[in-house]
Amino acid sequence: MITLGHYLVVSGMLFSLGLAGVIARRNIIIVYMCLEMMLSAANLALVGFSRFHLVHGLPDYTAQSLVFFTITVAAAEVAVGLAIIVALFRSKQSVDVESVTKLQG
Amino acid sequence: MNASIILLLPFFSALVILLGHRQLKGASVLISVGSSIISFIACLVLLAAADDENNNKLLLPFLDVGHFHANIDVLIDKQSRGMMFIVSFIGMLVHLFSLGYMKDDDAKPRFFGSLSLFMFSMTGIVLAGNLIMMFIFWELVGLSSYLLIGHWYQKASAAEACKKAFLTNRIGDFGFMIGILLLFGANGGSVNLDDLATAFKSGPLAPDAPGYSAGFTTAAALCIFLGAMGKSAQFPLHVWLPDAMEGPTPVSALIHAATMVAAGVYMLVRVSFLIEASPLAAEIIAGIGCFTALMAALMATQQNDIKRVLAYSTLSQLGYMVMAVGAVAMAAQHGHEAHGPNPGHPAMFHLYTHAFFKAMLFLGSGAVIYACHHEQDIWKMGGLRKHMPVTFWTFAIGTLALMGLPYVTSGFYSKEGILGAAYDSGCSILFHAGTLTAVLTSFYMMRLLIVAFFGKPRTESAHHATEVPMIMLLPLVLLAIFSIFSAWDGFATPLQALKPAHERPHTTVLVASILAFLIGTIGAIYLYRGKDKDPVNIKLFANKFYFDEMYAVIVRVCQDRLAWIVTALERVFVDGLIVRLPTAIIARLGAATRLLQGGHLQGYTFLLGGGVIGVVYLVVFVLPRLGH
Amino acid sequence: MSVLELIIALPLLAALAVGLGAPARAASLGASFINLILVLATTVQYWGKTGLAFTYSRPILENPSLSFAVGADGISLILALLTTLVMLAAIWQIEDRPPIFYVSSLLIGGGALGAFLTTDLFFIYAFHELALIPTFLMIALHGRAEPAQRKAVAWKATIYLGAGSLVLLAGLVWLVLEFSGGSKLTFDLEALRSQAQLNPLPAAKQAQIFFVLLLGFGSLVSLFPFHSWAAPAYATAPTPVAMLHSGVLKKFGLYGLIRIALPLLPQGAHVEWVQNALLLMLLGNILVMGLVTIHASRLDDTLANSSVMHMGYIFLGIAAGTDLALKGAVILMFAHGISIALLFGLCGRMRNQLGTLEYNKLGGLASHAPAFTVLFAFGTFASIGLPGLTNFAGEVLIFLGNFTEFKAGTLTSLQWTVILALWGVVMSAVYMLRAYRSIFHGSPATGLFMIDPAFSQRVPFILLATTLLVTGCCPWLLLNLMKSAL
Amino acid sequence: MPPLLFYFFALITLGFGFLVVTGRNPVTCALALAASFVGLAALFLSLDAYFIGVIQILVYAGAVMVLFLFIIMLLDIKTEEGKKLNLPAIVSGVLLASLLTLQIIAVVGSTELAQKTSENTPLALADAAGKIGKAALPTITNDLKAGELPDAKLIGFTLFDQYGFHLQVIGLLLLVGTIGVVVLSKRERSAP
Amino acid sequence: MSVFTIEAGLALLGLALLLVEAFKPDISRRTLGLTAIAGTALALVLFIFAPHDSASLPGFIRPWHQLDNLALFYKGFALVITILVLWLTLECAPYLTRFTVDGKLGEMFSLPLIVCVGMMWMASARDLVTVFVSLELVTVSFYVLVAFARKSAFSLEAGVKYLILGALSTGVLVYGIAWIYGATGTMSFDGIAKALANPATSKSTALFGAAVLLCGLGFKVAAAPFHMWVPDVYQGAPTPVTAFLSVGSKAAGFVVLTRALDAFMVEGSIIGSEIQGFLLVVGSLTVLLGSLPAMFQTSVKRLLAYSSISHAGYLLLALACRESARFDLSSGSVVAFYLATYLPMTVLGFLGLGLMRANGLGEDIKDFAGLAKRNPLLALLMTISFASLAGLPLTAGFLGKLFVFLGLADHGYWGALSCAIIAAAAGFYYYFKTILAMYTTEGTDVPALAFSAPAKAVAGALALAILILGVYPKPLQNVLMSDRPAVVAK
Repeated sequence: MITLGHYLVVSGMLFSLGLAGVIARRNIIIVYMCLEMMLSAANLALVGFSRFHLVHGLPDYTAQSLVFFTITVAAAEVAVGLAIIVALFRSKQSVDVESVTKLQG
Repeated sequence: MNASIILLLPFFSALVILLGHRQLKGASVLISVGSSIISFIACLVLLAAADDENNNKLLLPFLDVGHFHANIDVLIDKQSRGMMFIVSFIGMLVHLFSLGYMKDDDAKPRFFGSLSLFMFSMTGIVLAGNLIMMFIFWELVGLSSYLLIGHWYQKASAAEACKKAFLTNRIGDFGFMIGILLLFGANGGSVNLDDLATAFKSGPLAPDAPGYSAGFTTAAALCIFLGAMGKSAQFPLHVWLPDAMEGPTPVSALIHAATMVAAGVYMLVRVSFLIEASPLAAEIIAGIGCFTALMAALMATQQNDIKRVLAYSTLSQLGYMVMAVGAVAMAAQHGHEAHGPNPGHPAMFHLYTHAFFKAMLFLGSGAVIYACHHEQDIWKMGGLRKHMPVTFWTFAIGTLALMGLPYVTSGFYSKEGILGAAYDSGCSILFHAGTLTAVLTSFYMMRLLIVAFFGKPRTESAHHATEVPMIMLLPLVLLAIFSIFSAWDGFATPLQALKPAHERPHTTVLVASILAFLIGTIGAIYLYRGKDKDPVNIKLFANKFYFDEMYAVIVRVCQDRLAWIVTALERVFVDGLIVRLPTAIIARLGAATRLLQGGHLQGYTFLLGGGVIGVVYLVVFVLPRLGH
Repeated sequence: MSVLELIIALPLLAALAVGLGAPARAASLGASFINLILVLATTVQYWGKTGLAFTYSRPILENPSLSFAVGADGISLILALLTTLVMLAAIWQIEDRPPIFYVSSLLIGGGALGAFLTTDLFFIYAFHELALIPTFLMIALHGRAEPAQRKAVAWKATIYLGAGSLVLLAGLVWLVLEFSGGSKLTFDLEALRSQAQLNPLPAAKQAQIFFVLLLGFGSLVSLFPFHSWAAPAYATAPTPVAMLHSGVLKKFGLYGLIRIALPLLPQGAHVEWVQNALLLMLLGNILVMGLVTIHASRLDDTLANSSVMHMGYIFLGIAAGTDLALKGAVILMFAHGISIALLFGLCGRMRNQLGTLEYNKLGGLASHAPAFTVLFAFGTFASIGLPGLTNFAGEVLIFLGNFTEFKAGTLTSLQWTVILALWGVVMSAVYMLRAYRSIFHGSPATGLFMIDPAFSQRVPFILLATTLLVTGCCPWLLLNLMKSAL
Repeated sequence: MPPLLFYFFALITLGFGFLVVTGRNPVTCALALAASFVGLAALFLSLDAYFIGVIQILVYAGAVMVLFLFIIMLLDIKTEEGKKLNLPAIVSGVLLASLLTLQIIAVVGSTELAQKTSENTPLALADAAGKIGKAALPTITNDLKAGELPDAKLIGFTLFDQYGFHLQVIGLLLLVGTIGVVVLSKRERSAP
Repeated sequence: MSVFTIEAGLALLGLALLLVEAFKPDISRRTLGLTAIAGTALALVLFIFAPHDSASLPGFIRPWHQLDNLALFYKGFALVITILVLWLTLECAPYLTRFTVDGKLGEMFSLPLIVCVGMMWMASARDLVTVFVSLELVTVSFYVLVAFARKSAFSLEAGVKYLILGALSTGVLVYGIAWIYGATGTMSFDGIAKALANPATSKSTALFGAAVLLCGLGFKVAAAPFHMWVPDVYQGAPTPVTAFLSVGSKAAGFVVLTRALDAFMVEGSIIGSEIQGFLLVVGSLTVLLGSLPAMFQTSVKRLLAYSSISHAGYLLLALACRESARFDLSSGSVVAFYLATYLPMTVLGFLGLGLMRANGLGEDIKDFAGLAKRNPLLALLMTISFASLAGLPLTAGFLGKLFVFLGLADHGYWGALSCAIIAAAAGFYYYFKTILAMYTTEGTDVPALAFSAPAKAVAGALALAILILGVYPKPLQNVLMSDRPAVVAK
């Protein structure tokens, strides 16, 4: 039987996978994709919890509203983020994380 | 009232002169001499008013904390009266003598100012009614001695000598202070001489008191004695006194012969109750005095500097006095109670006779030196008898007094008193060594007299020597009179009180004294008559048993090397452990934490992710188990 | 409004005025002179009284209760007197220096006054810190060494004193927490004190707190082994700063121990492990630093190290904790402050005129500068502990105070320490006389020439020397201010 | 949802996710991400969150992915990572990911919450119709009475009934985002 | 006029300015800037006189908005810092424009208004959804602001780093929210508190959610080990933005953190002690990781960044000390007090940096050499600022630290206290290093440095505030204590 636990584990694995990508990848765009994966993993957890937290016998739609906001915010973040990445590419001709290491110490 | 004049007049004189001598110019000399004369007169008045009853009174407040009082209070009794007379009388004479002797010195005001300071401090010691006050003035005489020895500070030897004198005395004071503290503690907070005497007789420090400890009494006595050792230049703290002769001769006469160096003896007599309470301490004191007397006498036989001969002689005589203190205490322990109420003390007796003739000898030597244009080597003098007749005769009288010309001079009586005490002490070594010292004394003094005053002038300066002015002769003559008569009954009554009760001297003692005088005199005449250079040459004596060299090594090895080592250790350990090590650790830590901030995004994301995992591990898996 | 507030504010306001461009010398001298008069007048008013007087309190925070509270007893007045005297002298002796010298002197003085005259732990602590900052800055900026070296010295002092202050703060916080009583935290010393009397802590706990305070206050006072900042700092510091810090500000730590630690933790100092630790440390001050001082080859080193060494005696008084010893400690604080300020002031003049303080290059200065020599002699003999100058009275009271509880035949560790410490008196004579001998005695060294300062420049030193003489001959003047038992 | 389907979509989600993390070519990654999101959307559907599932596909797999692809094409990013793999970074990434997964599994395993299934917590649509009663729109209650979950309506109702303020904030945020994009991608005016 | 109306009005003003800037490109930045400042100032005035009770809020917002003391204090705080930042932007404009692509600063005046509104909403949030959306509003705006001067490689790099790490933290935050929601079934702080006080709630789930959520918030307040972005971003961002980040954004983070902790550590909470342990550990780590590397910095701006990390650590430690009966300033108001004192000193520091930058100087310590000679007033003001940051007595900074120490000691958290003391000692070192540099005179013959009268006035006022708060904190305490409601859900 598929329990909430299954969903949570899938969500956790997806989250971890995203984290691994964020740490391991050098292409900022791909890093950004991995970040989106992490957000989605969080969404999965939220939806999972909302389905099994019944309010009046229905899924808890406050949580689903948050998912809605998260998706929107993520979209806006992607837009701004990609703009910054484009600006970076214009100035460095690269989207490698190693191109931004001047500030340190 | 009188006591305060005697005490404070020189103080203000010193203060005014030392602080304002540039404005005062010549007047400073007058102030100083004037104050010394007035003090002497006041002292005579004090002596006249003989109220021994009301003797311990407060002069000035100093320290008053709760139950504890350490004030300037004076104890006027027989001993302080006599001592006061000596101090103010000789002090006055030395002031007068200095008027002539220091006539051409640029720094005359400083000299007289310091002299006044000395008079103040010495008066303080004499009058002191408690040990703290005595310590205060004890130190202050040290200061004035320092200033006066270093009067010609441009000379390296004088500069070193004054420093040496002060430091050596400091070592003595170290012990003195410990002694005072011990007595203070044991006597429940009072260091009044009266209280202490009572305490030792019937109070908490008496042998039958509960908790009495013989070791403690001995320790206290020896600590106090250490103070006397410094001031009275007893072995092994004697090294400063010969060097102190770097000071002007009147100073040597007053401070380093007659009064200050005798202060140690005076103080020991003041606390004789303490010494009598401890047999061991009495023996040690007598032993050290005896050793000093003999050793210094041996050294004196081979000195060529007129002042140094006198200086070693002073050392030797001081040793005598100290030995007397010890011997009397030993005798008292053996049941030889002195007779009569409040009897005199042989040490005090010798102290005052010695003060007169030794001051006289120093002043005489000062006159000689003055006449010979600051020549001090006796082998470069000779034949002065004819050029300076008055000086010669007074000097001769002084010499004979010191040698102890039987039945005539005061020195004979006092020395006999000491030998008697040594004889009574039950320790024959003391007596034998004392007699030997007496022989040596006669020997070296005669040697000095012969070489300096007899024969032919051996140098130009001796040839051209002329008699010194009147102002310098007057003190010599006065002191010469005292040198002869001061031990005679009926002369200068306040002093007579210091004499031990008159007792038929033991025949042995009498014979020994006379024989010692004769042997020494004859030996010296035999050896030195008509000689142009020293026929005897004993390196060990001439070089003062190599004490100075030994001390130099000790200072260099023990103190300077130790200081060097400790400084190095301090740098390495304290600086290293307390400063450098923590600094280095923090710096390393800081540098390490900086490495976290490498500027690489991947590193940051790793840390962030790791942080999350770490926090989760901590919060979810560790903290709940700790059972907060 | 209390006169004490005026006394505290005056130097700070003068510093502000000078900072904003007022004529530096006139303003500073004027302020410090008026301050001296004020403190003297206050002292005269206090004469014969006991306990805390001239109190006034302005709350600045409800809970924890903080207030700007002033108040003075004999101890604080004696230290205030010390501060104003040294401040006046330090400011007076400044010659041809930029205004920052005046500003920093005023700030150090004002800070010290604040620390001595306030009765709220918060402000006691705060004013001390206020006074420390100009010290560091002046050492780093106007110290007498190469820039790199003086900065290093300033850093050392900063780190030490900063760390010490933090430890101290921890100790004070601990006190506040322990003694505030149930309802609310207070920093008011009197309130804490009454609470400490009502509900004393167990001795073991007192010992712990006392030890923390000892470390904190101690490192401000260069207690061995936390002393190694002091000697270089004093040797490097500009003259007025050296005078004020070694003379006045350093006394803060001792003041704190006497005013704060001992009354609140009466048994703390006597618990065996604390006492033994303290005795060991102060013997380190006296014996180790005595030897180190003997080894010094420059006047500034000698003075700086000696100033560290002499702290040992004051700690000895605190360790004894008896009435006699504590009063002696207070007198010695006063005496040491005046005498070391005098010596540092003269040392500064010498450095200015001669350019060197190496003993083997100096000699015979007494011939040309007799007045200077006399003044220096005052300082020298005061620090040797000669009777007639104030230091003696303090030292002897401390020594005696250690022997008030005495059983014949057995010496306690305290008393053994006194005996060892007495050897330090000998050592201090050794190094001070050695210094005096090399500088003033002997034949004048070639090429080094120095004449007496003009009379107007002698005044500050005469002021200090006179103080030493007057209070040295009449120490009861100071003792009368401390009539009640400590 | 039958377990088989669940595992299938979970596999799709995670498998394509893995491809995103490991893929060399950014375009591959972007497409894999889209595929992964489709799988995720299916999981949403299996949780009765139809609206969210649809949004997921529309917004993510549609708009966002297109945006990514555009940018990748625009910047003409090749498979630049190629040979210079950062081994420590990969190792640590894998390490952290596995640790985190283990932790999550442990947490999931320790709580009864995770035992809920659609069997033991079934939706009670008819009940709900009565309970939310007047508070909701009639269409919603009607749907509920008919045994259908009016998912979109319910979300819409929640959003506009309760989260009006938040919607406005999100609107503001989107505006700021838009402006940000304009500001950040403005080209420097070339020198005349 | 309700508080919310003012906020909405301010947001509208921000939008209006954006539009004006977009459609009327030749409008002078002075006009724009002054309008923004005037608008914010007006908002501040209105805010002060607006009714301060929840009942005055419009109905639709009332469930999401609270107007307790903390919120009110923080709203005022946000308005003040916004005014200061706007003004600082104007002062720094001459050199900032060199790094923008079109030589203009339009959005630099409008975005701060929106950020300000976002922060004010954060302060009032009663539930995690509101927190999330307003936080994201602020964050996204900051993405733009940090990278604004993108012709400067530093600014752009800072933007990229902030973007990636910020997005990562958002992911963590949402994941945390999900789990907290899962454990408690609600997103409102009150509900969470109620659920956590109920022993039936699954402890491990709640712990996991709280931990992850706090990690996300920790990122915003620069708690170690989530602080790595701070030095790089602060250093790279334009100085006014840095000031905004270090004061405004951090303070907003702390307000949210306070609210979250009020819920997590509510009386009888099943996870209270664990969260406290977390705060102590993270706080200690933060003070150390802030102070120790700071000792080696050569750039003053970066140094201030580290210092701000260290200050965050003290704040976290303050949060760890819950209410003590003997100590009126409970952790919440200590945090507010600390923030209030932190504002003038940090802004003054950045203001000095900005002014030096405007005069063509760098931000390195060596650029500070001889400042006292070039401009004694500026040197004095900077000294006051650094002294206060170092926590010297008689300055505002000391009191804040003292309260933290008091709290830690009162609870017997000796380990954390030692860390705090070590950090404070290290702080002495690096602040003094800078102060010392200002007064050195060697090798500095740079001409005098001038700055405008308003700059003097503002800087002087800030310095005065530091000093006055340092010796007379009572008024501030009164403000913070006046009608603080009982602790949430007690």
